[in-house]
Amino acid sequence: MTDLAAGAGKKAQRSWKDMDLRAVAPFVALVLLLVLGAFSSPNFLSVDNLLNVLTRSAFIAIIAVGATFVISAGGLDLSVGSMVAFVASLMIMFMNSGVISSLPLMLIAAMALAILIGAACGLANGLITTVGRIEPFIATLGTMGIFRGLTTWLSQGGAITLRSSDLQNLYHPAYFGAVLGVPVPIIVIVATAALGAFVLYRTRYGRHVIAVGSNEDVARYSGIPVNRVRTWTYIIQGLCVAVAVLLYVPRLGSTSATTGTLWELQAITAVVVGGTALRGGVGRIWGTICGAFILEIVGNIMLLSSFVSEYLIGAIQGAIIIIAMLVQRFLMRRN
Amino acid sequence: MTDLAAGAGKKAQRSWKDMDLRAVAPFVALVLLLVLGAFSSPNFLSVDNLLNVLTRSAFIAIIAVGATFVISAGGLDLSVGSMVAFVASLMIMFMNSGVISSLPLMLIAAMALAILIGAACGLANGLITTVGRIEPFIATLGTMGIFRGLTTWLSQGGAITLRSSDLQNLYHPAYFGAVLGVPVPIIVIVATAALGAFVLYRTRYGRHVIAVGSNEDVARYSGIPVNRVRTWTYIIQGLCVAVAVLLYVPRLGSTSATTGTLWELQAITAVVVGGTALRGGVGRIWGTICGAFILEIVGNIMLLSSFVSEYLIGAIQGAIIIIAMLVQRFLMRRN
Amino acid sequence: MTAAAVETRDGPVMQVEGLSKSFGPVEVLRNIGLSFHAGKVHAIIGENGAGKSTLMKILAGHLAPTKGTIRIDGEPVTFTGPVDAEARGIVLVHQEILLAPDLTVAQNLFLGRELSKGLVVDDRAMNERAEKAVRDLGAEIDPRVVVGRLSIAQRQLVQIARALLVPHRVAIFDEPTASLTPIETEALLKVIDDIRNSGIAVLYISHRLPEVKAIADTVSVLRDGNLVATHPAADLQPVDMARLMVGRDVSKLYPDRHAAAAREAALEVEDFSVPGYASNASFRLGKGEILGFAGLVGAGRTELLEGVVGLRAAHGTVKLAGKPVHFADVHDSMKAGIVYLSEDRKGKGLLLQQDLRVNLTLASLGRFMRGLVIDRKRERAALDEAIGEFDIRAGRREMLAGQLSGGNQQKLLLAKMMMLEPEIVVIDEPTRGIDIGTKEQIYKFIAALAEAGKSVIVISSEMPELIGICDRVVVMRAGRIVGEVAGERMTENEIVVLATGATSEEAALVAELP
Amino acid sequence: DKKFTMGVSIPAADHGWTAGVVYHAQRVAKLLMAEHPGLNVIVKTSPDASSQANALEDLTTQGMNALVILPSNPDPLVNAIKQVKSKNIFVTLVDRAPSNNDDSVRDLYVAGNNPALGEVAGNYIKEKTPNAQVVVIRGLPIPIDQQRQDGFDKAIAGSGVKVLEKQFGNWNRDDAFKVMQDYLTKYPKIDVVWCQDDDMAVGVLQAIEQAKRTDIQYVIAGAGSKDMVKKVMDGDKLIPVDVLYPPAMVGTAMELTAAALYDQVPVRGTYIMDATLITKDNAKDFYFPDSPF
Ligand SMILES: Nc1ncnc2c1ncn2[C@@H]1O[C@H](COP(=O)(O)OP(=O)(O)OP(=O)(O)O)[C@@H](O)[C@H]1O
Ligand SMILES: Nc1ncnc2c1ncn2[C@@H]1O[C@H](COP(=O)(O)OP(=O)(O)OP(=O)(O)O)[C@@H](O)[C@H]1O
Ligand SMILES: [Mg+2]
Ligand SMILES: [Mg+2]
Repeated sequence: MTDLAAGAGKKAQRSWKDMDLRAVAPFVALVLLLVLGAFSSPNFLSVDNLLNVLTRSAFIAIIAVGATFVISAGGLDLSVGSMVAFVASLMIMFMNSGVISSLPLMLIAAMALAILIGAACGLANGLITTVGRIEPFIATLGTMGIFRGLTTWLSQGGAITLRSSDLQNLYHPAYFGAVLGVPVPIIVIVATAALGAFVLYRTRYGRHVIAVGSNEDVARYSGIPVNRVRTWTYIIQGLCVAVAVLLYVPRLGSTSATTGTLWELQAITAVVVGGTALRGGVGRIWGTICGAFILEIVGNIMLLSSFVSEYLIGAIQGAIIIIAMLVQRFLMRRN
Repeated sequence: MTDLAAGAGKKAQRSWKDMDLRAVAPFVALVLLLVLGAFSSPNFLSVDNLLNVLTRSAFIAIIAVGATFVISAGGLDLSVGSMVAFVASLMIMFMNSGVISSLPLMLIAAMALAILIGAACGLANGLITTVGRIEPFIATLGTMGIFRGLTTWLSQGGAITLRSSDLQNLYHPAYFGAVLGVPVPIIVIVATAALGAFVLYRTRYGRHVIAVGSNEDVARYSGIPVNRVRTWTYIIQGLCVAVAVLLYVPRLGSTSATTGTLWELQAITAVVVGGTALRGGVGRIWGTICGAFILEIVGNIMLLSSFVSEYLIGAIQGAIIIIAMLVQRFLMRRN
Repeated sequence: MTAAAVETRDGPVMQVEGLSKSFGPVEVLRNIGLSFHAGKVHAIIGENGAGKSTLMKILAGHLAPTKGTIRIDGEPVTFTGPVDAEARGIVLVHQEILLAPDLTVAQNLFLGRELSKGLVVDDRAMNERAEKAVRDLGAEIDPRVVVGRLSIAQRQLVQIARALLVPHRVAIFDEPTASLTPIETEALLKVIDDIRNSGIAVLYISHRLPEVKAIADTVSVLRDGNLVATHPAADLQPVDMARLMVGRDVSKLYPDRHAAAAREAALEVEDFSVPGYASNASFRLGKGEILGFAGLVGAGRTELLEGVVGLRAAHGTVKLAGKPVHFADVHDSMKAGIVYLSEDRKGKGLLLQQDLRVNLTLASLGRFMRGLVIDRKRERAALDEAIGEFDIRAGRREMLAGQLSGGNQQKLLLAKMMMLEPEIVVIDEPTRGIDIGTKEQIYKFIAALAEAGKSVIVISSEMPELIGICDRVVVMRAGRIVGEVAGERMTENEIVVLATGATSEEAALVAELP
Repeated sequence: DKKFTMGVSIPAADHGWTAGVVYHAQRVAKLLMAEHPGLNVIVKTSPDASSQANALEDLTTQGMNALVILPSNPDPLVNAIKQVKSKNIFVTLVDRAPSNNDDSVRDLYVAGNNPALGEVAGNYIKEKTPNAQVVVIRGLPIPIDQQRQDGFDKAIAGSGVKVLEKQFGNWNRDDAFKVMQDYLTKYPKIDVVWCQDDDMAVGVLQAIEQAKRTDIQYVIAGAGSKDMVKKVMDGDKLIPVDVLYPPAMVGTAMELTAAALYDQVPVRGTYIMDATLITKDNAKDFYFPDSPF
């Protein structure tokens, strides 16, 4: 009996240690990358550059927080990139419509609208995968086509540009502003991630998300409304997309049919590089953020240094993702 | 016991029926689509048009046969589109190099080379996912970047075009020729699918593929070399890509860095629309072929009829994929 | 822990009348009528596939009956699902393990009914209560450990704790002790006794008849979906129960074995270690010998043998018939004539989503090849033969392996591995969850193997079984081989002393358990 | 009036310029059908070379008499175009020429001048700022991009203009934004940005604005989108000029093709449009506020 107890104690310790290693792996990769960057270019470690990189990783990072929910619950969402384009287009068109004359009110209404549309798109994805029982990969591939197609149609293939320059000036600080020297997008990243982490780790809903991703049958027997939990992960994803749009629109003041192409793959890559497994049942919000930074930094290092031909950048990026994953595996196996 | 036995007979029948329903669903969808096409355009049901459509579905259909193997074994390959570009580029560059003066010999050597390179690319994918133990989604996303990047570099951003017009003329019938009125690509589709079906359903290796996709642990405990089986599915995928390239090169005589973009998604969609589940353990080669036809016909109907604004084509395609899957689910649930 | 207020009424808490259940055209339960009373333990016994689990699933709302009525306190009820049944105070501990592997023990215990403070889940409180709930079952499991890391026995305990956590009036245990060793079994029986005494109606399924005898007040016997008898437990001895179940006398469970003289070695393992699980193990298996492996849960028996056959990274010397061999993977050891049957038949033994034929021939496809092609006709013939030889009760040939009852899955797994015609067979928990009739068949089968000159290793947590069929028993504790017993010394007492490291007086107490 | 069918195959509207092409193709299609009651114009868009080859087959199935094609990627489409031409269909090739662009491929070639687009930009930089340090943002790695780059390199060859670096911005504003941000970090002094395309200029301008850098004297883009033309018209300091590469050329090609069908005038050969430099003076001639581009 005492023997058994001792065994259990040891086991628990062991599992804590390798939990740490696994969660820490993306951060180790990030640090290694920072070191590499510092060697490759003198400008890399400048505050300006780092802030730039973090700031522009905002879109992927925020979307990837939503993707962490979807993936932890055993789903997948390939439609986020085109959802960005769709939501942003509608938001700008609403602002261009000028139905509200007070600028601040108009801006607030437009932002609320974006959030609503994002949630609605997420709801659509959620219902198709859960109630329609279509594999998420295919369902969201379909909605990806739909959102992208609608955007192309709305923009007649061209760009949709925020016309009122007053509105643009009013909205401008939402991307370009800073609070105490910290750019707004970075603050939004941290806030979104913190909220996401709170929901995923501390609330009952978050627990259910993990349970559904871990074993759907068990979750169902435990009285968890599996479909509702799944659908909500897609809604959360939609909300995150909307938040990203709220930052995207003030940046360029315009969208086009190509906005957000391939962002879905980047978001998923960020999630996986951050240590969340695609099979579901594990979710690491901070790892995801770290993954998004890693992706952005890889591109930044490649541009700043002049190591590689411009033709080869895609190849190097692919190789680095694979290497990052190998490093992670290696760290995990060492326990 | 007699009671049981009697029941068994009846039940067996039933189960065959619902097996059939599931396998038949994509074919039903195909027929519905043909009817729709016939109504939407008078040209649709012409022999010429149908042959055209089947012929050009060859690339996706052939690649999707490989994807059926990969997916049945529980994997995924996102790199096939860029692999097409990579293999085709190398093949054309080899033919342009003129190292062999006899044209027929040169052609045969180039074809052999393409097959070899395809297999090697597949092997790389297989080893990274199995030995490197990286999730297939991420691993092949990485190699997708690598193949695409290498192609861009090889083509120095431009196109790689088969220069010798004699060689082009010699090779021309491989896509444009016909045997007894049946275009060569259709013959190749059928041959590839038949071979694939034979391997998957009748050989020991095929059984192992399904076992590995159903439950990896069980497969391992049954003495099946799981990693080897998985790796071979990627090699088969590479070979299918190479066969598609053998048809692609005579068709367009040239490739560029954008050749094959998004083909991976089309191939996966064809597989899933054809009734193979993404979680592995089931493989339906003929369903896959049917899925590839469906995808191509949707595009064809949209081009022939003038129902929809060309801006909306993407949206309609997305919607049709979702509807096709819903029809399938509905048929399956009805048993 | 049994928080439900107990109403004391005279009538049964729960009743079923005319209950039938069909899966498609196959009727697996026919016209069952039973009543369950507060403060009593009602045992249900029957052969594998008799329909026990199906009945329990109906009672707990997991399945809907095809015909018949369920009454609670005399009122007819229809459950909308397991959650509904749970709300009415009926909890079920499943035969198979239903836990989310990525969540911790505490998170699993409270899944779907988390304690929270405001918006936030109260992990500390849940961990504390979970720890206590598990300790009440006599186990010591850290509530913060992820369930995926627990052994099957530990998971079983967690599952029991989870069921008992909600207020309940009827508690159903479907083979809770199948994967437990005597120590945990003892603790669990005590818990069940407590539950009974607090006025709960307990339904109890087990294939361990002495256990049933010890704990039950009433025993009902199912055979082929029919209720054949209900008796007070006091009127029945285990032998009687066995007869009722199987429909014939099962007088001698263990086959006769004549101790053979010194045998030539079939397998020698020297200084063998499986990092993290077992170290410096040495043992020797003679030709035609049956060697037992005893130990507590977590002793590392499974891992040691998995290491020997090449399923795990390990180092040390393995000799086959005197010749050193190295198995890089399990395929190598199969080729060399060793097969290993996993204790985890659902997770590692059978493809639950595939049919019986595919499962049967999976490991030995090489024997069914006609050129490049698999000969399905021969496969079907082999299946027919295996169904006959191993007495697999399958409703129809096209059934999926996952639809077989637990015991029949075990027989299918046995059949699958025997297709390889091995020289050495390692069977991990051969009779876990197996009915007594089938047990007898399996023991006979093992004995026949040894008789035919094959060598067998049996890993088991049931000491009577080891003593009954083995020539020698090796005992492991905490990853080490701590001793070996044979002949006269092969007693439960002796084994428990070695397995626990306890004094012989303490051990005697344990060994007296049913 | 004789009955004819004219097929128009163009790339899908995937960025600003191609959107302009779609707009003008549809505009001219309406005009032509109004003008010739017997004429049926079918406009089809395709996202890539392979599906454009499919579109050609489909158009042939529909019995077209003339084809106007703006290939998304010319070389891979040569075989498909030849296939059409072999059926005695009048073929007008627009904008993007394959490596062997002779009358075996097409009857008529109408083009903006890709090399000239680069050349005009290069010449402007050479004259205005002879010792400028230039960063270049290219489009996608396909041949027209290469032609523009070659034209540019030719123009500045031998001058004091120095190219600091070239990277791909994929004709996408977001990517151009990122690339420009990194250029700004990397090079303390940049005089001129050549970004080849108006869409990408949007991102470039934002990156410059955000960095508050004043060393950049101007940005040269190309195509002639309404936003950029407006900036030129308004005298924006950073956008003093734009190089015209009019998506309307597809309309010109369609008109010429219709002429070939109806008027039986021998319309054959090559029509190259100028890569006009849009300046403050002539900007209003190139401003189409209704176009999506
Ligand atoms: N989903 C299902 N579909 C078809 N048949 C089923 C299904 N579930 C169970 N059965 C059949 O019902 C019968 C009763 O199974 P059940 O699991 O109740 O047996 P059991 O008495 O619990 O056996 P064991 O002691 O082996 O656990 C078996 O013949 C089994 O094959
Ligand atoms: N995946 C795992 N990771 C870490 N520890 C594990 C894992 N699986 C099992 N263990 C631990 O390894 C030890 C040995 O496992 P196990 O319980 O299977 O041994 P055993 O002697 O075969 O017991 P039994 O067969 O009676 O269940 C136990 O302490 C168990 O909890
Ligand atoms: Mg059972
Ligand atoms: Mg074990």
